[in-house]
Amino acid sequence: MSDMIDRFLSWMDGASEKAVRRTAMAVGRRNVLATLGTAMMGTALAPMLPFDRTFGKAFAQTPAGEDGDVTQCDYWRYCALDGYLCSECGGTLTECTPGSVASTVAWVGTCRNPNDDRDYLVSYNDCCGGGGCVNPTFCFTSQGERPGYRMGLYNDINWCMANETKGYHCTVAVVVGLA
Amino acid sequence: MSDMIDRFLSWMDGASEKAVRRTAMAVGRRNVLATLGTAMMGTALAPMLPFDRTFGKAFAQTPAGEDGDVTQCDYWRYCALDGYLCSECGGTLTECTPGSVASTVAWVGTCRNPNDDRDYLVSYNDCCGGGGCVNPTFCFTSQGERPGYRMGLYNDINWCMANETKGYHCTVAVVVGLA
Amino acid sequence: MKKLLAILLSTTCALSVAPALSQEPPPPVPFETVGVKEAIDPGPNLFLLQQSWDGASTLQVFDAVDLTYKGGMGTGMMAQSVVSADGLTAYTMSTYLSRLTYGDTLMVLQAFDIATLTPTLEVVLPPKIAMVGPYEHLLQLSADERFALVMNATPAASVTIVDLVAGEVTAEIPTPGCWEIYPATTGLKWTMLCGDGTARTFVMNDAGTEVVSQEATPVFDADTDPLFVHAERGAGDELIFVSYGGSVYSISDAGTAPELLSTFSFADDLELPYAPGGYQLTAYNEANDVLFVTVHADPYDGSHKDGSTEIWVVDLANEALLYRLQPEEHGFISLEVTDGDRPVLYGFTEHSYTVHVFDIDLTAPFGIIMTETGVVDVPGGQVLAVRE
Amino acid sequence: MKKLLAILLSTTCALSVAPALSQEPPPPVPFETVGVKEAIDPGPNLFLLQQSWDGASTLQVFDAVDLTYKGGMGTGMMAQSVVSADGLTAYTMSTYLSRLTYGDTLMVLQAFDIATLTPTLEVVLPPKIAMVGPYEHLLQLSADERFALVMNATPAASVTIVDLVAGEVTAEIPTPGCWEIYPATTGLKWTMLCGDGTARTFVMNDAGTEVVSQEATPVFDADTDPLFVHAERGAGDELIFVSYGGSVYSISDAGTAPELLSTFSFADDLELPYAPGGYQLTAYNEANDVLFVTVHADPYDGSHKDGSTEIWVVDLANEALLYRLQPEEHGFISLEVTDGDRPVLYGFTEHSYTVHVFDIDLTAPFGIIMTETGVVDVPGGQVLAVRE
Repeated sequence: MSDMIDRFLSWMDGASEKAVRRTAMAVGRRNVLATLGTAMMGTALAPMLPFDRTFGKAFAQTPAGEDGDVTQCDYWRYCALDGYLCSECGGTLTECTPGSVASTVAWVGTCRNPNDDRDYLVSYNDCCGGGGCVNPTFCFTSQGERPGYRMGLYNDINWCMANETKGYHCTVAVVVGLA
Repeated sequence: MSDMIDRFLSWMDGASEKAVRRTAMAVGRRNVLATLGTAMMGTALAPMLPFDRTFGKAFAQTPAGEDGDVTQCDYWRYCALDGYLCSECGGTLTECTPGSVASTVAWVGTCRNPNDDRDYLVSYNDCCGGGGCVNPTFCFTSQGERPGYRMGLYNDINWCMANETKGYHCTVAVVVGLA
Repeated sequence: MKKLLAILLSTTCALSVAPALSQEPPPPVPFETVGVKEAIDPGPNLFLLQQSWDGASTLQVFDAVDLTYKGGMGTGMMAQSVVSADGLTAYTMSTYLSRLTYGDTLMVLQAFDIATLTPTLEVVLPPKIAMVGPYEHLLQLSADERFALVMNATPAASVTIVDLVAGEVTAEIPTPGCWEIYPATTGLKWTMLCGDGTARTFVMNDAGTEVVSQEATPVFDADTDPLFVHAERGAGDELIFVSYGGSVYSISDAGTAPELLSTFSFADDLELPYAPGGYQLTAYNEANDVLFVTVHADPYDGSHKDGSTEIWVVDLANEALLYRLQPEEHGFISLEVTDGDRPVLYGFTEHSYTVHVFDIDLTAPFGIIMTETGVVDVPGGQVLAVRE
Repeated sequence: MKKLLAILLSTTCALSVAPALSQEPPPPVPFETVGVKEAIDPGPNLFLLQQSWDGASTLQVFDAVDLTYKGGMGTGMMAQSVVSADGLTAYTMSTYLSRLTYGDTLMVLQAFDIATLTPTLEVVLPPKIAMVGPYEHLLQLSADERFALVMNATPAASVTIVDLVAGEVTAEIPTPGCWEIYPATTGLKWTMLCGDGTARTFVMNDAGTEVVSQEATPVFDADTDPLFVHAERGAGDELIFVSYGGSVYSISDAGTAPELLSTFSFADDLELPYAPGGYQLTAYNEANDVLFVTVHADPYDGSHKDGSTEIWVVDLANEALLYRLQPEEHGFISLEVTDGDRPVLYGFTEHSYTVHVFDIDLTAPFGIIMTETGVVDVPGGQVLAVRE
């Protein structure tokens, strides 16, 4: 896991690892993507789930998506997501759509999980290539977002930039660590 | 003028000149173009202008557009037009937008002018290239339209096909003769 | 059994929980890695072509049963598409402009593996392909699916033949005045409709390099009752067309020259005038030998592309209108139907850019029962195909 | 005079008409030829960038006075644009993918003659350009407009320098941790904001081939009160930024190293909390030395891109909030204003994707009067520029 975080940070120019972990941010692609025939979305991250009291959770790992409604922009992992949800584009919460490729670089957010009151480091990877998406859910939240001078927190940019295939498709939200 | 008509007809494969002059037709591009953020519009060509009783008209040629509202899809020349009106895209009724090129081939319609009760041969030229159009008026009428087996009456196809620049931009309606 | 297991587990949990109810926080959410879903979920697929004239067209895939969106395949501008009979491969032909609104033109045929939504083949085409709104028969496959047949317009009409195995163009055949490609269901040949009211069959050699144009057969009158170019295959493998005026034309392409088998009108003798209208405006159900047709009331010269006010069911064996379906939605311009006894009808309506799914019970005692079972927004999506 | 002429003419006509009222039909409509309008109509222009991420972006031109649409210039995906000071030339940088959704990447700088909306120059760029939503300072021109300055992100930040006269790239300069390009108004240099809270100036040689990075100046705290990257030029030619928290930062780029001239807050001491939000969120009017800022009520961590609930007028000389404009429309994210005594304010609102034009009377006795004089729909149009 730390390998993965290292990979995020290896390209960070001028921003310390600490700064990256502190906050998260989504790309100001809002007005462009949202125009493309999609509905508007989440603004603030409002805690929506009460503390999880299902005892079963104490005995098993929580599968992705069982801790909230991953189709909604106020799902806790999406606190700094700017893009189409891959889970609504043929992919899943953490998987790109078949035919697309996960971005090799990503921006990160620090999101509070209301189920356990912990802050998590969430990697927002864009999926690159792929064949569009029909009426995708567009989410735009910018908790802790900063302009490109803090690149790792910047959500206005196409994170397919380091891939061979640079076409933006959708965005996944992957829990990669505790903040 | 007959040169121009000859040019339309020279490429007609399998359709007689008479057939071309008889009717007119617009391209079934409707569903595609109309989706691109524009409003829908004209269906039937309803005669809307009474006979022109402004005596001045008897003494001067009628400038284009003075015989009806060229911004509306029920303007008489548009009886078989399928496309964005160039007059709303930076061009005029008969002129393409600066930066675009008029198609070298065109489909034709036979439209009744309610001002003089004559049938005119109208050439619908697509304009090719150019930089899009903001909220263009999309008109779609198909009086006398036929499928591609009567190519000169077919309005579903991109008439920039014979140009070097094949990007569709908008459509003009040019009176080229009496039917 | 699954239910029982759940009860057992919850009992076990309940028993073991009491001591765990301390202040200990739950373990953190497990850390994850980003991935790519390998393939779309299995099952029958519904395909829709979303055509763009200034950007990427896409061929979109939905679960044909519950309309779950599975993903799409990206291709060029003004694309046409066709899906192989087994539903495993999709083909598109489209145009790429080097500067999007202007610049050099590149026209290509692309093949995609549908399971992985991944391009598998690309063949550069002569830059003449017909750039038209979505129509089914501008890009077709030969019966053996070895060759792709591409409709060209410069505006002179021709057909480019592509060998899909070799991945190369084998020939370009002039087809003056003839339009759309109806491949025979056996053998290497296709038929076209022509502007002089004939149909004409073109026969290829095995290599796809040579084509013989057969004698033309008079079929229809393009002035008085033109045919729509959409065609279905009937019970006897004949091509079924409908005309602007509301007649069915059955044409056999079994021989070397087309043969007009029969024509009949299904729009006569009604109080109000009706006529067919739309694009992919008919769909044929084999088990019941019926043709679904989108029709609209009060037709006029130029209304032949108007969306439906009704969907009619035409009995082909008895050459008669069987039933007038009146779905709440108007504006259907494209239909597709499954083959079985109790067909599922798919319709795309331009009024709201939605695809509606209907269960059709043709055996109900008091007439057909049409039940809407699903709807999905597909802006600009149009040509429909369903593969099991 | 015009009116008088009209009366005279109609009298003349009436007198001469009686004999002409025979059954003779009017002459037919004169036959025409298709043409191309040579140039857009003259007059001040309003520019809007319509960015697309899967097709052509366009730079659109409207009459700045009556909002008549004049035409557009087509370019690639995820484009940025800049217009020359004289309003005669537009530049874009954008990305072309060989297969639109995938394929090879080509990034180019294009120049357009605005009068004829025609491309005049194209320079292939190192394929590193920042693919970002529309921002003003990702593509800029040097003060003499000989060089274009292109923001790159791989994600490592750098600047590509393009010699517009020679039509070639002269250098690519690493700018680690620094973002957006603020060219000096004289000389060959630009300044950037950096993630460690500094600003840094980069000085070019005459050929644009070499660049010296000057000493960085601490200016702001990117953790506690980050600056928006949009900047305006103030009365003393200083760069005016605003921060997330609602302060103005004035930075001089006159020397070799940037100098922080002053900061002040304009959002304190109000009943409700407000904060700036948007993209091109400020506009400076020189005659009145005021800054227009889009602000929203009840800000929170992450609301800094929210559209406006109000537009504030900040008096820069007195370092104080002068007036709170409350246009009926909310959601303004981009502003532009003319320089004169009685400015015209242009605003783009994301709520309805419209551009609104306001006449601003700053000298009215009972406070500023804001009068809406025009509105036009521009879906997705965002970055604004006005040229006389």
